[in-house]
Amino acid sequence: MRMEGHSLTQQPRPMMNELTSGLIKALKLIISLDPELYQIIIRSLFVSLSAVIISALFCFPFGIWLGLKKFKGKQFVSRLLYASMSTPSVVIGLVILLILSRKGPLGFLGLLYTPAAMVIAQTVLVTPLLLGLTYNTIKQRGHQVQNEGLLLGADSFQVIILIIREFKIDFLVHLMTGFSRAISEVGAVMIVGGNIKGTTRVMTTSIALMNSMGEYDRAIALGAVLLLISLLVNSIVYREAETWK
Amino acid sequence: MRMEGHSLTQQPRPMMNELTSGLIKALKLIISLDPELYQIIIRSLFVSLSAVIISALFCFPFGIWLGLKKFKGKQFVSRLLYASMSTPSVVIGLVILLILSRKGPLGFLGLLYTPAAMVIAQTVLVTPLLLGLTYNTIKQRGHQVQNEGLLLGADSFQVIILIIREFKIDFLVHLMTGFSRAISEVGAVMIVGGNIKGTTRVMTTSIALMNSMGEYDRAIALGAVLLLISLLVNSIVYREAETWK
Amino acid sequence: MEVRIQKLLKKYNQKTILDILDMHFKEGTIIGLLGDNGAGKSTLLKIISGIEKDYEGQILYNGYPLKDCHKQRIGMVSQKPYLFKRSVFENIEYPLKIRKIEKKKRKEIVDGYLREMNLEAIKGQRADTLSGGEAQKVALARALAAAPKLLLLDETTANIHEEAACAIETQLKSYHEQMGCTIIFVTHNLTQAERFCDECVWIK
Amino acid sequence: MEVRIQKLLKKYNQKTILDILDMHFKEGTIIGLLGDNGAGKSTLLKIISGIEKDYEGQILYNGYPLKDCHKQRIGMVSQKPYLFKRSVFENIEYPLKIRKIEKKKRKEIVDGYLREMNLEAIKGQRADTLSGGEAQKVALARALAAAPKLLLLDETTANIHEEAACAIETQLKSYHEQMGCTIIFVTHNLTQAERFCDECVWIK
Amino acid sequence: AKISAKKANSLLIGSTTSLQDSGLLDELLPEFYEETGIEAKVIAVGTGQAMKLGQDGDVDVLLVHDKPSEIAFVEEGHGIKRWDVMYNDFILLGPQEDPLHIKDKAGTDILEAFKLIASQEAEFISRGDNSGTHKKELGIWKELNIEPTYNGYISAGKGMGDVLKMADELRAYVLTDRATYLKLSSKLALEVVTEGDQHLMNMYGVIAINPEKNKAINSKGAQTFIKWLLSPAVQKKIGEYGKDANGRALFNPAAKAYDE
Ligand SMILES: Nc1ncnc2c1ncn2[C@@H]1O[C@H](COP(=O)(O)OP(=O)(O)OP(=O)(O)O)[C@@H](O)[C@H]1O
Ligand SMILES: Nc1ncnc2c1ncn2[C@@H]1O[C@H](COP(=O)(O)OP(=O)(O)OP(=O)(O)O)[C@@H](O)[C@H]1O
Ligand SMILES: [Mg+2]
Ligand SMILES: [Mg+2]
Repeated sequence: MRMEGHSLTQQPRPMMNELTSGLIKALKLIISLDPELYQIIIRSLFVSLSAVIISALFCFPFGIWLGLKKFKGKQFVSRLLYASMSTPSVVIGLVILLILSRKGPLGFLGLLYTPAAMVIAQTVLVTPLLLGLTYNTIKQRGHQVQNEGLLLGADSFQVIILIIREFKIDFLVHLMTGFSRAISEVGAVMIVGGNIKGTTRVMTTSIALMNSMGEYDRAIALGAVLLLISLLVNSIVYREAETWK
Repeated sequence: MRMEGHSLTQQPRPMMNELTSGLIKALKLIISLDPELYQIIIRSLFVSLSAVIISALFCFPFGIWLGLKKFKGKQFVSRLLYASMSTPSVVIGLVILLILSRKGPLGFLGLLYTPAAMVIAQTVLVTPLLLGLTYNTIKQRGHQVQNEGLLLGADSFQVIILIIREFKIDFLVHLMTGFSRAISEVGAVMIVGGNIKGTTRVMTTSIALMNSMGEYDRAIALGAVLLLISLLVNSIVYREAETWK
Repeated sequence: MEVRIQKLLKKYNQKTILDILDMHFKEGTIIGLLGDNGAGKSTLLKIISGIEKDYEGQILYNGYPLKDCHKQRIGMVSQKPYLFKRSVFENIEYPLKIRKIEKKKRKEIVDGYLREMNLEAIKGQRADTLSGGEAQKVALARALAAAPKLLLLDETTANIHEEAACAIETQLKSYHEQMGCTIIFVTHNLTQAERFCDECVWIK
Repeated sequence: MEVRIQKLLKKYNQKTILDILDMHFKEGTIIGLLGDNGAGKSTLLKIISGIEKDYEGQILYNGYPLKDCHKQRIGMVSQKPYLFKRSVFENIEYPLKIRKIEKKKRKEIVDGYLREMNLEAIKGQRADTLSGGEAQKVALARALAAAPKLLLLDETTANIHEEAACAIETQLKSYHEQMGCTIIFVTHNLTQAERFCDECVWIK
Repeated sequence: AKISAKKANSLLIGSTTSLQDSGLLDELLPEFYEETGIEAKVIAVGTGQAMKLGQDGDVDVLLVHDKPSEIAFVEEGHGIKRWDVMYNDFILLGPQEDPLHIKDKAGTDILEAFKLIASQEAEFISRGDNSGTHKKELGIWKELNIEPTYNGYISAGKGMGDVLKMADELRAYVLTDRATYLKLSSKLALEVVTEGDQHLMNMYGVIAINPEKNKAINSKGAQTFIKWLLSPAVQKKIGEYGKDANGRALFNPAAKAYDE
């Protein structure tokens, strides 16, 4: 007991230490212009944005189609879809690892432990999420727009474009939700990317590494940087969206 | 070359091996009635459902309020909200760890490495997500319902109840999105729970452990079980929702 | 309830929609509110009802600015009424429910309106599947169920069949006599306005 | 375009809404469609327009079942028209745009409708902020812009001021003469139906 | 041709998280690149997964620390040959107050220390993840013929750093490798209670993966790496690593000369 009281006075509130020193480090990191940090940030953004965009290219049209279409078992499909949102990123990472492994069916491509593998894994990760959210929006509110489009003579493709434009705010929120899921996850990229310094290390894998090395303040600093980046991406995306025609 | 052809016939497609043996193991696991497995499943469900429910109790009313309220800087708040969805679970885990740590401000509660700590961390994790999704729904479509409620004489509390009922499908989808995020994440629970066998081990931390031990098939098996559980929860929740009055 | 509008100025992005120096709706009258499309009739009703708060000037209810006790006695059927995603019965029941009226009594009142408005056949139907005219009738019944002293009706009979509209007018008249309430009635149908209203106001 | 309805049966959960043995809308006529609230007028228009497909029986257009080429020539203003979240101008422009008409020509056509319907003052306004009557006018202009040979109008002048409604009738008449198109016109206003339509059909 | 040239110049090393956490490889590998032009990339995972990656041929060389399973790995034909690289030692840590007085009673006898822990049912945190450290711990229990199933025995399925943090929080005893402890010691209120027992040797070995597994394996690069790692100059650097920052070296060189 005595010992513990002693150590308390010696190191007053280590948490506050860690948090504040983390934030100070975050500032220093940003202005340090450390090339490795910038590489990591750019790689993170590249991987997650690519994954979300690729996923959206598939999910938006397909989610719209699914939401508008009437077919037997639609309810079951939707439940399956919502359930598959819960696939842990570790499992996705693992399955992609097995597929891309040198002995796996796509091993000849030599993609394992490259950013491409990370993009693939994250694409798979965010797809159920994007699809589920899109599907829900359209199932509930898409029919009206579809009908109006059809009445005015639009074909299937034009209806999809019309719906994307009418629900652009929702779609943007879905996009940002997917992006947030991708950029914040660590399980899948860690497994298929391998957290290789200079090649596949991204922000979350760095954070995980720093954490396991006990460098809590640096981990928090990088977390703060990630939040900042995310805020920036959000702002840019919404500003762009407002000027959409 | 010859050797490789040989080894190919000897071990045909290790990935297929792993995947199929994973699925077979999943079946065996479920019917094995292994008490440890069931404990882990129940603990996972308990932690993630508690977190989502606690978060929803706060997020739904507050998100509705935020969506309806007009104030300066609302746009900035919304961007901040969407950005904070990106906080990596590792960082959240770390911050909660520092707070609950023996020397931290709430250390005297002795919550670290208990399921309670995991619930706290996941609550913090899903809150931005739930809040962001709720906010977006209400900002876009809530005013009409609010106005109608006010015109019919509802007070603020009754308006919130009315809105929750009118948008129950959306809110359910948000709830399931939050749940999927919670039950599939591993970073935060691993750090604050410690993956202690018999106390704080949940499905995702088990999966991560099996993965790090190279037991891919067991990891995939548990992943499949998780998906199944998630499908079950979805079905129950939606069935309940349909009978709501 | 008596309503007085003083120096009301309402703009949407610079464009002045309403500019009313003084307007007075006497207690217990039925006022027809007429005007071109886009004249600002709906906007005026929203302002009087209290759901639109962004304007300059003053509205007095029985001589006082809007208070909670007034709000409880104002009923409105807006131009595009929003019906809750529940049955027709539950829609009409809602204002009674939040006023904590007991269940038996609620059923009695709602059944009365269903009969009067000829909605009995669809009382269990979900309100978001109704036809245009049916929806307007339900919205009207719901507003009346709250027993308002000031009733704001925004083209409420526009999609209702002529005979049915006449029947609704008769019902409104009898409600009006019974409650001594003020009714502001927006319509584009001059014949109806002449037939139904005590006085007419044209705006812009 | 000529439309023939044969043995049409439409139900919503067991309840029969429409049961029409044979009905014929001749090419180039203006038909008034009348009936009680909930009679199924809107449902019938949706079926004819092709957006409601869940029914029994057959609809023939110029003697053939619905084909893509027909769809392009059918225009409809539904009872609750949905306007796109864009400017009034862009709303009316939309059917021209998807028909790949060039920009200058589009502007000409749209400006023509804006003038005719007296919508020039609000052409830049976002369509989801319009008043009820303005919205109906825009929806009508948008439907006309596609130059349909079969025009289905579901209570399109219900929220439009009397004088303006008369003006619109005149415009429709001239469009009708010019195109030789068929117009099916749902209304609850008997005077209007007598004045405007060549023949009237009552349903149920 | 370009692709194969590129392949020849990159090498995948399967290693363990504890080695990555020590920072040694980050220091050595840039020099390896400068000297040989081969870009070595480290995949740091759990020991079990590292072995699995080796088995599947997804890495070119293994650098791990679980001698028995490494030997089995080579015997099963997955690897060509196993080389000792370096060693440090495992140590038993306990809270500063050392409630069982292990430091006095069993300061250099790990068997005695474990016996004490088990008989007093003291809080003990096990890695529980089949890592090299965990296997070492299990080996000691086995030698004692004890099944540690009492309440205070916590099986934590996490990496070394995290487990040390846990032991610190829970005031528990824990077995760790010295490198991780030295790295984190400034943040921990844990002290060494047992060290220097011959049971506690922690030997790191390097294995080139059998190139017959698949075409993509960079066998030549693996051999170059092993040769370089075992060279006297590099061995000397290993022996000096961490002296400045931690006051003592994290590893001791252990290589015999490389022969074909
Ligand atoms: N949010 C808005 N932004 C800009 N202009 C608006 C907005 N809301 C309404 N307006 C304009 O205000 C004017 C008045 O609208 P209001 O709905 O009060 O008209 P109204 O008299 O009810 O017309 P109607 O008879 O067609 O229903 C219209 O010209 C409309 O376009
Ligand atoms: N999805 C649905 N489920 C059940 N009943 C429906 C559904 N849609 C419409 N109905 C019913 O079908 C009937 C016909 O509706 P419709 O909209 O065609 O009427 P209408 O003749 O246009 O009436 P109004 O003049 O009021 O617009 C109504 O009684 C309506 O309640
Ligand atoms: Mg109006
Ligand atoms: Mg209708």
